[in-house]
Amino acid sequence: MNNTNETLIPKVGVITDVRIDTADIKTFRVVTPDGKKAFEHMPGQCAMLSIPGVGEAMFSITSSPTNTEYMEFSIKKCGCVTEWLHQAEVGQQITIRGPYGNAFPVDSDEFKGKKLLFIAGGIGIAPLRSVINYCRYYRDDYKSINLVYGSRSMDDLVNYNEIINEWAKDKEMYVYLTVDKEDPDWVKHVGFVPNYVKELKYTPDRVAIVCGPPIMIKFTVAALKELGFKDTQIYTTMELRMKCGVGKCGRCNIGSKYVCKDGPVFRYDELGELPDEY
Amino acid sequence: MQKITSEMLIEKATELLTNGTVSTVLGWKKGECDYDVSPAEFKSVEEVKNEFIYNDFSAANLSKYLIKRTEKVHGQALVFLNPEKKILVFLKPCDTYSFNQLLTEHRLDRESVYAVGVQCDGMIDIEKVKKIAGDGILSVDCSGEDIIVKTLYNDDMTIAKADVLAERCVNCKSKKHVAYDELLGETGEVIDSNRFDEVEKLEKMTADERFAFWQNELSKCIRCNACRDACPACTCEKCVFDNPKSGVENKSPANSFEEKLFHIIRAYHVAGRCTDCGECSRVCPQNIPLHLLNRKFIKDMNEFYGDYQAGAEVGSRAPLVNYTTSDIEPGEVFDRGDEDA
Amino acid sequence: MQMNEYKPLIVAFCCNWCSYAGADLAGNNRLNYPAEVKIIRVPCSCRVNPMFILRAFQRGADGVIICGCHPGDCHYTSGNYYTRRRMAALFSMLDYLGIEKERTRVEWVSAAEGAKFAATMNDFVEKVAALGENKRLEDLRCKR
Amino acid sequence: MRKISLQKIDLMFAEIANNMSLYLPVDQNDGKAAYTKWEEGKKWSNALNTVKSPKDFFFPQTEDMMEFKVEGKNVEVIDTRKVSEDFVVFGVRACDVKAFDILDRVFLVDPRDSYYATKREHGIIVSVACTRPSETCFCSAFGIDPAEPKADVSVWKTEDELFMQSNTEKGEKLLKMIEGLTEEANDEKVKEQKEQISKIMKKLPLADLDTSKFGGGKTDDFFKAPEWDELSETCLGCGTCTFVCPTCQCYDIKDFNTGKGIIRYRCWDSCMYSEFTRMAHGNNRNSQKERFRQRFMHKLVYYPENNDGIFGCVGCGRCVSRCPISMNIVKVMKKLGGKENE
Repeated sequence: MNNTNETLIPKVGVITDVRIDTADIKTFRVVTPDGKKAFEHMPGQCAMLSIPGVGEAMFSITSSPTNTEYMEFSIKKCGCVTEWLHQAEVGQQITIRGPYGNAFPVDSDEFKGKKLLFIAGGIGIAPLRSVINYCRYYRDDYKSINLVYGSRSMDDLVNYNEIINEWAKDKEMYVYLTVDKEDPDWVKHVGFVPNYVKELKYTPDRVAIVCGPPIMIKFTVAALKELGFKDTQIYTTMELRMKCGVGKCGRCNIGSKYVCKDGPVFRYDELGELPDEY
Repeated sequence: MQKITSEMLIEKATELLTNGTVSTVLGWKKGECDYDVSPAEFKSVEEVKNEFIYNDFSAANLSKYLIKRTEKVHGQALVFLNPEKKILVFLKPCDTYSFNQLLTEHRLDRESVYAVGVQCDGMIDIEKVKKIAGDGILSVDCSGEDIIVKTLYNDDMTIAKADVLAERCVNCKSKKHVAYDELLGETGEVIDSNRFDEVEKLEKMTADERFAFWQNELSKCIRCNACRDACPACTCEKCVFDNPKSGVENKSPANSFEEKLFHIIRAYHVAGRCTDCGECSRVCPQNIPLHLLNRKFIKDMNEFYGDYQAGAEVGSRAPLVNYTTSDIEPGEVFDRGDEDA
Repeated sequence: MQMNEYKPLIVAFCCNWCSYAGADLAGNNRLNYPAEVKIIRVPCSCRVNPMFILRAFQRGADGVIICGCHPGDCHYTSGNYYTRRRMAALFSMLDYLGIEKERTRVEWVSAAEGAKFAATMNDFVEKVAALGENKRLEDLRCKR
Repeated sequence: MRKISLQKIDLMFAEIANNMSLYLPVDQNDGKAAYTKWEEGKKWSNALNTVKSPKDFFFPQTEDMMEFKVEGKNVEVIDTRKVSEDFVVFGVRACDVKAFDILDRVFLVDPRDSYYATKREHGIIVSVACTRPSETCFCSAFGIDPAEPKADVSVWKTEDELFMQSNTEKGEKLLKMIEGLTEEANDEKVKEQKEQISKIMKKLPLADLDTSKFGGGKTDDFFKAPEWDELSETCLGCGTCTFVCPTCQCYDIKDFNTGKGIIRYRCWDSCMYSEFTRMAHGNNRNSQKERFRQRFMHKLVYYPENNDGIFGCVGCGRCVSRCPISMNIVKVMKKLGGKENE
């Protein structure tokens, strides 16, 4: 029956590079055994990675679709699958299937021609990196890009080199970093992301894309609203437990919407219509 | 013997709620029809008056719900939630054994419970009623000696209660309440029941016959976990079958090995602690005679280590957490009775 | 041997203090016992959870034997007394489910009883071999 | 319409079984019916319905999906899927037939689930009208007519005869197969039976169950209702209701290490289980109340919202008769729906 497609049957992927970002976050580069990208995706979409015998889990694709060579996943160590991945070496084969879910509306008028404000906390930068690099690639389609990124400490900032050496040097791209606690080696801003957003006094003439721990999202959205942002200007991306990735296994729903199929990207007004169960 | 009615329990619950002895009542609630009775918590006199019921279908063992009132915080010592809020619980004789067993295992705070023992004349198995009266049951009147059943398709039918008693009640081991603060109706005696007859019958079969019997029964299992979840002795904070790190976490009876593994281990985990309340068999949607597994353990331990009834006394030491220097050797357990070679 | 090539797979849980040393002694004395016996060392025979035994059968064992110190000689004073009760209950239950009783056994083997260890294993393997493959507690997925 | 004398029914079963596997409800030793493969001597049960629903045929409780070979750092994926053979499920009730439609709307929408699809394509369903619906039945509340079961072949059983009507090509094929045993019939007796059934349906105690309060877009009406506390208070969190339910379709995907390779299989899962939604860093449905609510909200609100107003319940009554604590969708609907009337 190999002629019928089955999305639940994955492809083999090879880890070709492991980059240590922080003490508990690594970024994995994955290609197919013949060295190609496993599939094409749009920024914000996810993929199911699995280690046979250990388990399968959904991860957002960190690399931009404009990267034609490989896909990257920034993964924080927190459960069975991620712990196993963190032990993996270059050359290790895993399985991969996808892409799943919707994407940020990067090619629609919701984003195009707009000023973009990315706000991330901790590992929340992972899905946003895909969007940011996509927008940097098609730079002329968008107006200014701002990034407010915070984490617990300077050692917990993910993807620091790319942020400092590439993004911060871009024209009309402004990067604001912050950490929760003071550190003698840290000369930039100290404080929580939501407060920093307020301090930066962003005018609501932009689109905000927020991702991070649930509590950070909650307070950041409140801060944005204080600044005059409307629900329709705020986007976020969600994560819940998933097994199938295609809206059939029945567990990642928030009300009638499945995060794997109708999400993971939600505009805040869409989310507001859903019950508070995430 | 006086017949216990809903009214008597309602009156008692009302009294204790009104005078402030308790703030909640654990009892049974009316449903869509006579046999549709759910365990429930009642928080007001009004609720009790409108919805409380005690009849021959008030089968659920309410001790199970007292466990919810304790919690292990991060594997630390047991914390009793809301100890100041006393709860009234109605217990049938077999439920009182479970109650005691939970006290033995420190899963209950005795002080926060007001236990009222209720006389029990045996519970009815609606499946047995359906077997006799047929489908489409409209009402089951069990207020008299015999029960009167009205159905959609047949004339009213009078059935002797003995014919439709639940299996566990046919083989009732005790009408005695072993724990209570107060009693409604009478308490009875420990009964010299025939509850091990079925086990003995199986023991007398050949190994092949026994294997065929259990293979057939256990293959019906749909692994819904109702037997585990209803069991008042299953009180683990995290069941081994729910724990991904146990290596046996599983939700499906993938094959006959998994079925046996689950049922052996389930019964084994409560061996020596099982009071034989019969909830596992009652709740099984596939009618697997699970009590025959539990009773085998009870019977064996009685024979190996002397009679022991879990829950008969608070603080008694279960056979599997005890020993003597002259215990039977595992190899000797087979050589009893007239077994096959 | 006239029997076919069938060789049973035996899992032996041996307590660290007595039976494992007994197995060692058997080896040192060059006493023969079948290579199909796979020894798993446990700190005490009471470490053996009933689940271990069932899992051994699932994974393809044809017989499971537990060896510990003689009653009264437990390194931890009373561990093997508990083993004795637990296994009595479990073996009786397995028998009740129709599993051949010859497939499970408990033996007390001290560190000095190398000969007993070898003899026990020889006897156990022979008994299990006579029964043939474990069919009643098998997991077909593991036999493919 | 064709008919056959009930005396010849075993001949008919034999004829079908000659050509393909035939499954039908057969009484077990505990008196309950279960779908069983027909062979000489098996008798079609008179029971109203089976304890387990026939969803098992298309969406088995456990099903191997693929295998992996792992060697060192290398992984190989082995597609073990097979095309299903033709088979017949005989004696399915109208409620369960409708349940297949509900499952189809999950498994056959893009991306199609090929495991389910192949079995669905090759399964021929013969449904039978219910002459004696029970007190636990409430299919009519969901617009199902037990006298008019619409599967590949519809069947009506009278005292001494079986009337058959094909509704699809697959059904036509099946009737052709047994044409030699059946004869042409008019539908007079069937009409008579339909009338009788409709009279009985009106007398059922749950016949007046009102669904009008529920449906898509009603999340806000019910999600925060205080009644959920009371309804879920004594729920044991077992999976009985989900596993006997003909429409519950949630599943889990798990790996089993055989020692020689990995089998990835899927199995039924239940939203009532505490680890259903548990992730490494938390659980968004932590209490039994939330899990309980999810099950009923899914059937009564979320499913209709995504599926043109069709409810995710068919009123078969299995949960009503099987729940260990007698809590069920009927009580939930009456409690929540009733409150709206005030």
